[in-house]
Amino acid sequence: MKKECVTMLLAGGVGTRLGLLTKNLAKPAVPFGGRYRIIDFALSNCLNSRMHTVGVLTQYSPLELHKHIGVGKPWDLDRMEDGLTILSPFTEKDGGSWYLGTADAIIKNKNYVERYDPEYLIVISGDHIYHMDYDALLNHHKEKEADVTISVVEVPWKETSRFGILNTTDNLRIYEFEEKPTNAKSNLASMGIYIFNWKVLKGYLEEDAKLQESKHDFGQNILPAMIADNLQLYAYRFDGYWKDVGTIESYWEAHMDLLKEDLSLSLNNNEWRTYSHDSNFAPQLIEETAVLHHSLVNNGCIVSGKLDHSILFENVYVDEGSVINQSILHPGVRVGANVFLERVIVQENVTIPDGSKIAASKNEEPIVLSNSNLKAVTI
Amino acid sequence: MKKECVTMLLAGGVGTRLGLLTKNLAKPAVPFGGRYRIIDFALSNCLNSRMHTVGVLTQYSPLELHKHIGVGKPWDLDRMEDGLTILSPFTEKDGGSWYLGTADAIIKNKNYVERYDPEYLIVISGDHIYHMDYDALLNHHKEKEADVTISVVEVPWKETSRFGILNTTDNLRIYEFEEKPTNAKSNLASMGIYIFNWKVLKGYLEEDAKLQESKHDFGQNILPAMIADNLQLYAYRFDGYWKDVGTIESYWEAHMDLLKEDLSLSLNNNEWRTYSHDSNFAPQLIEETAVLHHSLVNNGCIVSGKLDHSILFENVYVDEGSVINQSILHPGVRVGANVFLERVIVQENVTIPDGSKIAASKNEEPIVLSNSNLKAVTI
Amino acid sequence: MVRLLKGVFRIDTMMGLINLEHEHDFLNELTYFRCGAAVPFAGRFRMIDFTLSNMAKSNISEVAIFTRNKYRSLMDHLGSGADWDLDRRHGGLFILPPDWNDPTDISKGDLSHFHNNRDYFERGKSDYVLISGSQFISNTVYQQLFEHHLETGADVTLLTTTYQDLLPEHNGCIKVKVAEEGSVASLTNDPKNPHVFSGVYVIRKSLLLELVDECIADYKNHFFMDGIKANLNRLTIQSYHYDGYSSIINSVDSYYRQTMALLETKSYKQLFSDGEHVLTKVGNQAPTKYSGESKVTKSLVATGCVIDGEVDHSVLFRGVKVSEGAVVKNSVIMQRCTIEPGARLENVIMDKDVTITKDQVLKGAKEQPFVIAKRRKI
Amino acid sequence: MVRLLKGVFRIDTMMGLINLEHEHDFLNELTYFRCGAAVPFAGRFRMIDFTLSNMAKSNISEVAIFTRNKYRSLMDHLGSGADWDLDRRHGGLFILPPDWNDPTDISKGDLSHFHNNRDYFERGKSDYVLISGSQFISNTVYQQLFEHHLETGADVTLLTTTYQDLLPEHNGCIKVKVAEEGSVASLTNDPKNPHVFSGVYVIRKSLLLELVDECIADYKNHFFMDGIKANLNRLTIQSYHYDGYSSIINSVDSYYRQTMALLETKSYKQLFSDGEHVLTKVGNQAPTKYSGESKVTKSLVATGCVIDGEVDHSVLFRGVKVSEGAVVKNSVIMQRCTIEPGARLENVIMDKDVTITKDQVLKGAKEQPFVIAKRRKI
Repeated sequence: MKKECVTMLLAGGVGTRLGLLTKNLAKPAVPFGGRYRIIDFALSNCLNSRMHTVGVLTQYSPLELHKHIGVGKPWDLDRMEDGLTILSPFTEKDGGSWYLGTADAIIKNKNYVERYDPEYLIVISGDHIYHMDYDALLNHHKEKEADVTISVVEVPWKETSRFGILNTTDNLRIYEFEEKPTNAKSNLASMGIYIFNWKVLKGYLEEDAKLQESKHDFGQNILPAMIADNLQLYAYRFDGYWKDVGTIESYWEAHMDLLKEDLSLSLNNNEWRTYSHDSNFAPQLIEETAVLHHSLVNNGCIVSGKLDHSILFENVYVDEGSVINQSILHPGVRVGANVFLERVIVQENVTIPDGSKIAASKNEEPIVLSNSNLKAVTI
Repeated sequence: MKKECVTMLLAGGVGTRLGLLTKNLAKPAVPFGGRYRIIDFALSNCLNSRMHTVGVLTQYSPLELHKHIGVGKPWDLDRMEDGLTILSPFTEKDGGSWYLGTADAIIKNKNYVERYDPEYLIVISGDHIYHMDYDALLNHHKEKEADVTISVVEVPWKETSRFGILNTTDNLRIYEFEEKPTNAKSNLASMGIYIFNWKVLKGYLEEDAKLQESKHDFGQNILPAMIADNLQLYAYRFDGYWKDVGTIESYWEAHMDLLKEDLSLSLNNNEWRTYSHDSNFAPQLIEETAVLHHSLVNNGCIVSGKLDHSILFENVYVDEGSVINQSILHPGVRVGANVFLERVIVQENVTIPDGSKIAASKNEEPIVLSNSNLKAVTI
Repeated sequence: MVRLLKGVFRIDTMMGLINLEHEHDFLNELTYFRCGAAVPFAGRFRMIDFTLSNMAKSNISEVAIFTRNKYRSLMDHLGSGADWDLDRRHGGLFILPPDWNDPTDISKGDLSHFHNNRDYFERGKSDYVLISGSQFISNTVYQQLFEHHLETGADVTLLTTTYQDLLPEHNGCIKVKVAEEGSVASLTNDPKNPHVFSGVYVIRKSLLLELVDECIADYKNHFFMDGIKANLNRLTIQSYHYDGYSSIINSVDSYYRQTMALLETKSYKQLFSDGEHVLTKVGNQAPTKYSGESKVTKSLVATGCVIDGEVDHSVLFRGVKVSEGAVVKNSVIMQRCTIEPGARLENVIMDKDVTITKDQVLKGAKEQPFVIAKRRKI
Repeated sequence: MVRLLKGVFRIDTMMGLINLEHEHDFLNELTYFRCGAAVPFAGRFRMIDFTLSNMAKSNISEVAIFTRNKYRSLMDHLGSGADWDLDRRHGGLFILPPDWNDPTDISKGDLSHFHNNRDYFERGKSDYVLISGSQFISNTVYQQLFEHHLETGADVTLLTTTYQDLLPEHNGCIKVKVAEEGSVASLTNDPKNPHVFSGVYVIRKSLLLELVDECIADYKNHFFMDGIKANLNRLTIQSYHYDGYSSIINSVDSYYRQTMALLETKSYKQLFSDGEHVLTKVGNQAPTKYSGESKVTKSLVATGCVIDGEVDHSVLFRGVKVSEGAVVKNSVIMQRCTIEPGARLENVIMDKDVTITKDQVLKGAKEQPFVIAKRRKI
């Protein structure tokens, strides 16, 4: 059955820079925003953009991730003809190999893509926080009659050295791609979201697969080769909120962003909802002694303490006399009485004893708290 | 959430001896019986035995298999707390490796099993045709207070050299396991269906994982080690129909068995139904000139020719004047006019031109027909 | 605007509505306990499957059903809509039985469905509504009808078709006279006009609700007759001509005739073109088993049957058992019937779960098949 | 036999039946358009969720619901039953509205449900039926009740509980006097007896159908009263005592009281023990957002709320907006209500989608809360 467009969602990353958060968990499955997992944003974008044919490429510690995704029901991706398909590494008659890079992961699933005989392939990543209409991106791609369209976002000039920067002509044609340049000529950073004409891409992927020395990566190998061949690569400017939550610092920042009043991304936006599994806990119980400011709180919480700029996932208890500042408490956390937390990310089911003090100073990376380091980080 | 029993269904086999049938397809996904895939029998047994916590271990060419299984809806295995989980190979912080053997596949998914903290682990295989109540097996295991229970079936004495043979005492305690013995002392063959006390098994698997020279296989390594240690291993006699469809000959035979009137396994048994996905083709149209004897025919077929001892999957056309004997036609096959087939297995969507003659003689292995060998085998 | 770049029409701005209010319970014994839409048809389907599948395959993602009576078996059949890919977070299937409690309600006929479900229509995001009954049997998608509607800018667009051989069932239909460029000039019951209105039409939702209000204020009781046909001069009404295979079933006579018509290979291939187009409730039957004694000719046979006897020019639904020596001719045998050895049936329509005992003989006429209610043992 | 090896009871031989026939529409404005079972309760649930979840968590895999009126919102809520893990090939959820057409039917009251669904009961494989209403709110599983029933060999086993403080809502309940070993000696309306029948009981299906037939033949209209209570001497009736947290809700008064009771931490933890026991329709709300100005104390708050104002001793359902300067006290505010700046509410029960405009003040009494119907703007 032919489909105009197939979406490939890269969800196999190890997320090394997230430390403890990804110890036994694929990065896209890391809890986010009080009730979601990171991948929910990309999947909800698919639903809201009416992208119905989605392959999810997984490889690293996928048990929780697969359980979360299932057949894609929360995102209306459980469909008869297409819908969501999980694409894990596999073996064939001549053995198998792991996904070696982003490009390699796509070409190893050529059979999946070609089942739908698509004109276009969208490649997105499962570890960014943003609301984006991929259909608008696709229309831009068609209008420009491009071979490749790369979604870009303006970043502050001083941060350009942290990103893959695209240099374009006035009409957004890309003539150069610079990975983390020291003297950037542009502040348009790639968001890692690409649309390709499938036939064109397939040729490049097949060539690249033969190259022993290639990293089989879109940014490092495929796109530079296409630019060198003078293909039609265009940039598409995205001007909403977008955040790569690839480090503990940025993961924490993205949460603080969610608490801002004027953020362009809102979890309460009825026109662009973010979908996930729902838990069955009772509504949160806010006690007599509770004070809650600038905070997000989910079902099943019992709050007797004081929250400021904090986020409580489902089923978190905060006892009397405790003060939680700028912290993120994952599901099932139990905070005893008279605890003080600041800039702390507490992992699932950790119990913090009465009177504990745990804080990261403003210049430090926020502390990720698990049962293993609980004693070590308590002041 | 604790579950008494977890079932692990081994579905990663390459099925080398099925030749063309498993060229791009995992063996459990091979079509069977006019509308099923081989794995449907094991999954339906789980449903009918009320085994609700099922891990399906896949590795080889799993795209079709995963699509077929989904979240297990046809087998009522789409459940909130447990249900069906596909367990493909994956990587962890220290890299990953493929499933090296049946035992290795289980221990690599220790996290999955321990999530349910089970007393018992049932290991079954996705490539046998049989109706069996695993709950009765489990009760037998409990009654005997066994460490391990192995389901066995009596085979003709002259065939014992093809099987793994269990030598037991009168009360079915196993004292010896012989792989394909030339002079068998018993005709009780292992069906590859085991129940273990999980705690006991885990110890053996962890030890085995450390052994460089081990094949990490239940039959070759784990069970012999347990027998050597004098554990309580018992046999459970199964006296229904059971067939390992591991070769083309046995795959064909199992189909011919289905056509027998007195077979203990019946696809029309309302007490033990075999579940699968349903297609949406119209009912079969039997034309004026058709003759159908001893045959199974599925939806969407149009039959004008003559069938004898044959099985038509959905959407197969057999034109006028054609004679189909002892053959199996997979979905979408088109048989032209005046064709003669005998002992042929025709693969999906193959079109056989008018007047073709393809036949295997009684002593030959049945012919597997694909587009690639169509010309070569036509007489 | 629904028209996007490069001629892409967004059919997800249109919802489907299957209105069963004014359909008669036409099938005697077979519609004592179920509405016409739930009557089994063509060996494994129900009447409503054809319309519902056309909607689903057109990528219409929200479908509502107006039903007043005998809807239980319809509800059982449709379930959550999953089998039509309509169990969705967004949209999906809405069966709307008459459970309303507004003491001030003065609406009648199908207008009371519209009135009492006004919230539902207002909440939905669709701009257009495709309305259909369940008696027009076809295999199509509605994209082109919708495009035609948008391109002509009409208020209402009717799906019409032409039957060269007019049959009794077409007498009950509205006939369409078309002026230049597809515009509808008149809607009558002219028995000689071969241009038949299928009962399928597209209308803007806001106009639909406006016309509903007018009709209710005027104590009317039939939306199409009073809201559309009566306003033929005021509204711009277009027709879109469908020329694929179709049939209209609104009587025992037409049910039997149109069932038998499907035994013709050409009709069968036309109605069931496109492989798995017609969706229905998932079953779990084994392939049908033909024994060494079976003799089956020119018949439509569903799965799960076991055939030891003789079947000719007949339709067997799922799980029918025809025993040795039994003969079934020119008959329609529904789910799980058992025909015992030596029994003979001719020109019979038999509802499900009937057992015909050994050597029993039943014979109806071609013009008047013998209809047998369910769960009998005869 | 249902008793297997080593004390394993096979609860899958028991089906659930939620009988709403004799429940009153007790909640004034809130039950004009929905039955009591569909009334929102405890911030994110509906009344029926508690009984249904108890059944689902007991591994009862088939549940039927008898309903006669105002069941649309119940159907919307329950959908396919998937949210209770009851969308199954085997068993599952069966909502049975009164769509029947038997002209010879003389049955009345809930007996007409049994009569007209006789096929359904006969077809099912369960040997036992657990019957319940929707007004007994508890968090339990029924395994032990079932085991007690089997072990005593009783004809019927009633689930009873004891309320030391008798409240007005208990007046409407049947009180149980227990003889030796749990055997029921009498069923009366004694206002001073603290042993209350919960409305939950277990009975063998074959006996149930037998008693139904007797009742119908005798022109009765209430299965429990006429079939069981009236046969107290003939049947062996056991009681099984439940001593967990529970409440009975059958009036505005008890609804309000039992809602407010859940603000006590101890009651909350008892009713919602076991984490995710009480299942309900899946929503998609963001976590609730508290601004820098919010002041919330002793309240139950669902997700999707945005709180800028003051909330005290109140229950907020999903998606409620409390604007700056607004004050909500001792109130129950249902889904998607908006309280505009400066508005003050006290002792109010507000149905969903209501908007309270700027600076509006509404105040009911504790003994008589002010109930506001849905979709108003005040």
